[in-house]
Amino acid sequence: MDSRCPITAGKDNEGVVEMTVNIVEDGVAEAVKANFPDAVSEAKTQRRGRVVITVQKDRVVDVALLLKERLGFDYVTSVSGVDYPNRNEFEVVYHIWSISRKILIALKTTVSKDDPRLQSLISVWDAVNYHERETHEMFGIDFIGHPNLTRFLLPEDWDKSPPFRKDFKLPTEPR
Amino acid sequence: MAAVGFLGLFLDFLFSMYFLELLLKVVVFPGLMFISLFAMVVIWFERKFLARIHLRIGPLHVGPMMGLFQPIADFLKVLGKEIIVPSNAHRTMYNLAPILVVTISGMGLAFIPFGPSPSVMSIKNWVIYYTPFNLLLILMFFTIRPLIAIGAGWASNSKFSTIGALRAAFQLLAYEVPLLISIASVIMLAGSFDLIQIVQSQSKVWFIILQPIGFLVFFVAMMAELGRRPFDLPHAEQEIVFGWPTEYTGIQFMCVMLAEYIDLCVGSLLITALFLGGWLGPAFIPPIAWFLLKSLIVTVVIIMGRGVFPRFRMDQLLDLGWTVLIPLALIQVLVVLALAQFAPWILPNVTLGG
Amino acid sequence: MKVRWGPQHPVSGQWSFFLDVDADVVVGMEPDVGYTHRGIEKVAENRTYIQDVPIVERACIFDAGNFVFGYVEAVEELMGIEVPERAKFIRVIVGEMSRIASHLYWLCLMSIAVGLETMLMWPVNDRELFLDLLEMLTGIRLTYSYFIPGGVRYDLPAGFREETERRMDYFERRLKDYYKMLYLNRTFQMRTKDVGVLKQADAIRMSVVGPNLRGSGVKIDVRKDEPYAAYDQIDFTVPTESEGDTYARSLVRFHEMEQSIFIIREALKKIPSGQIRVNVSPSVPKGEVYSRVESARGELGYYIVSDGGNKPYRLKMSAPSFRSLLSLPQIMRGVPMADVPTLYMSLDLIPLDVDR
Amino acid sequence: MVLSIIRPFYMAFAHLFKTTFTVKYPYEVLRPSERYRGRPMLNLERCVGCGVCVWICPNKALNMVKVGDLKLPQLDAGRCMFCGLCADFCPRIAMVMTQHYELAEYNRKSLIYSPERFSQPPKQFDGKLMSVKKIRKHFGVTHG
Repeated sequence: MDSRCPITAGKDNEGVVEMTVNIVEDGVAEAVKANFPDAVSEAKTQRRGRVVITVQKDRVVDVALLLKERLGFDYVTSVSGVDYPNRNEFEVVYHIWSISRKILIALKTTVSKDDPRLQSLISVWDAVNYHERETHEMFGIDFIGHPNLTRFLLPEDWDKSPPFRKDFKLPTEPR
Repeated sequence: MAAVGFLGLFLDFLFSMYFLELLLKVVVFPGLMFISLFAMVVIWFERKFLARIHLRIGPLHVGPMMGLFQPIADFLKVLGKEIIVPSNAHRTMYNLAPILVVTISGMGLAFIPFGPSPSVMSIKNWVIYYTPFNLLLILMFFTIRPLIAIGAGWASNSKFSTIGALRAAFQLLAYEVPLLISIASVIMLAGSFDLIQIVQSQSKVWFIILQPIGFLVFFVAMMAELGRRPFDLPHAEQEIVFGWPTEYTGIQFMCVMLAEYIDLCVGSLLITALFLGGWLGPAFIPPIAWFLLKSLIVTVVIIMGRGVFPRFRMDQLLDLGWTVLIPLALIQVLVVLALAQFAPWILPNVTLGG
Repeated sequence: MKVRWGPQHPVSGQWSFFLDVDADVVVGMEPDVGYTHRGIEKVAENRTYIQDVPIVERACIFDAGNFVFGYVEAVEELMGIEVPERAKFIRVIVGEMSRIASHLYWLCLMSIAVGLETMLMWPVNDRELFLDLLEMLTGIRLTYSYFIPGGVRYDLPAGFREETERRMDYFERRLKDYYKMLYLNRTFQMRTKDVGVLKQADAIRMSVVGPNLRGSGVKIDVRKDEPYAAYDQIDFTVPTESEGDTYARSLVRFHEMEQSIFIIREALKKIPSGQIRVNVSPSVPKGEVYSRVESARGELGYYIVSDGGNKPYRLKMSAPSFRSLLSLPQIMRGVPMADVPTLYMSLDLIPLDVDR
Repeated sequence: MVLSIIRPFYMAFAHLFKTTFTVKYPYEVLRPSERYRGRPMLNLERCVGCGVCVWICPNKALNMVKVGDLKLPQLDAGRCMFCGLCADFCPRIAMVMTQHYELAEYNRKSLIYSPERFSQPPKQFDGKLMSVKKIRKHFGVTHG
């Protein structure tokens, strides 16, 4: 099952090893790109064991299904939102680990701030449940299809804007 | 004239040796003062002993002997607490339960004979009230307690109290059965319900040697009856806060705790009387001292369970009771019957089948 | 009957559960978290990289060493700098000591959940051994602020190696005592075996982390999968158990403590001399990084986006307890109420870590 | 099975006579290690009032106040988390971390260390062991 290239990293010829060792990572990126040529805007290998894929938001579920069913990415590690007020959009990043391939893939997508809605990936990975709830709370992104998108970490009477957005300023002198 | 006659009788009674002795017994020795002292010493000892097992020191500052008076300090502190009755609680039942539980636990003490003593009365034993059926009465007071627990748990109008009350009912009722069966073999050997008779019949050999299985069953069942770890499910702090007395505060809580330690006292005295030869022993210390010494050792072993075992779960507890203890107790009864049939010379006084 | 378990309950911690109880059986459970939500991710965005070091470790002070470990690894990867070898080994030592201290704390909580107070006190006492060592090395007992981007703050003090060896020998004897007192205790086995079974497929589906996952037979350990610091130079084993019940999870943690002792010994043996720190610039190049470390509770991920300034643009902490939390309602369905504290403690969930 | 019931009893008995871990804290003082980071202390003679400590403090526990013609840092011990960054970053080594950890006060205002108070060295620990009797004599209390 272990498809990793058996070359181990050495100290003196790091450059050479770097080129040969990333075959699997490149292969994953290529596979995603080949299956969804129009939806995947970027697929690259960041470093050893890290692949970054940027997908259009309406095709996220399809790409996720491909990743899970065909490429063996089965272990959710993190879901994070990033606020870009200059571009007026949120970036949602799913970090998925593959137990068999030992690769971490970052599945990125962007949603507009005016219409922060995104198809939930809970149908693909069950484990994104609480992560998506947290992201919903902290950024105000609606995950369509999530069964329980209710208040989680914030207090019940929280009426200010979602706190992890950049326009939410921390009080300078918290008491 | 009737009143004067009655008053005369009453005054006669008041100044009779009988009354003075009764007063002495109720207030001093097996009664109030003794039980308070016992509770104090046992609480102190439990805390120090467990602390040593835990590699701690335990209470340190109050009184001599590294904090002997700590229970008194705790008592005074608890005395100053406000009594809180939860809203929607059944006030009468709620307030009655702590008084009842401490009274009923204390009643059992009235029937335990504490060994022979010079007495003005016909009964040559130190006992508050003598009756030949004292063992049955003590067990009766043991059996009443789950009713109070259910009442108090229900009256508290708290979920944890209710769960604790039901647990108490389950446990105490389930462990009555092995308790009684293991007593049955003792009674068969002694031929009497009278604790004095039972102790006297152990003058040659203690019953723990004649019936070790019965002793084991009685000991475990008694631990469960007393609600000591590993059988402290009715109070299980980590699961249901404090069981049925969860909502009690102040002096009411103190009553519940005191009742627990009175029960511990009665239980260890019973174990000593039934299996460990009661007040029998070499004559260099008085019989009453023997009785107390033995029961203190029993108390230590009971307390030690707290430092050694995790708590059982309810299904495991009932499993142990019904599938292990009851068959063992029945086996013990059969063994006693067989001994009486085939080797009657072992037994102290053969009352079985002539 | 609906029972609210916490936040004022002897073993609930700073959160509460909504338990749906049918007679004595739990039929549903919903965690209510957020009592200690401090918004550490947001606070970190408003501090510089060096100021974030004391902030991120307060997400979980029982395991502060590993929490900072992940953060500094991430920042160093963003900066593209290589830490001196000696600093790597010192980091491994601190991380493993922190792991042992955290596991000992868990052992207390686990034994108090099953109702054995003796095993509450012994590990608390023996935890002092490691807290004292860490104080000797880092200057603080719990929140060390010892790792900084570029290395560690102080070198090993004089006599540290001998003191560590002495305490390790003692602690190994104590571990045997623990095994006899708790793990071989009949009642503990009755309470934990076949309770709260988390099957292998379920564990991966729920993406639980760390010892909980390894107790279900999945051999994932970041220290082996993606060796960071000096873990690739130390040949340790990753303990796994296949049953997936509470006892298996407890056993995994016990064996991890043994492995941690081994790792500390090896690291002290192999530690080279040299620098402990390289100088770094306060600002960090533009980019993003996802760094993973194996904390005591499992895999901990830091996702840091940098816009080229001296503060992180976004810092996401993927905390281990938060990820294991998802499996708690699953394994709590259909168990008697007496097992609720046992199951909660068996996953080693810390509310501070869940909320961040 | 019998062994698994009896062994814990044996273990408990074996621990009965071991030495305890307890430290009777207010009477027995444990010396912190040499590197221990307690309350920071300012060396008034070396401080030039550059403000680096205020800039680096993650919790804003330090702020500059005017003393005479100089601006000097003032500590709010209620906000300090003893990370020691101020001492590390101080260019003239005017800020040092002391081993003083008994910082409890009765109100919030006493937690604020003005530059003068900030610069006073804490009292030294003697670390002596006192018996309980001596404690009573010394403190005049029966309950610790």
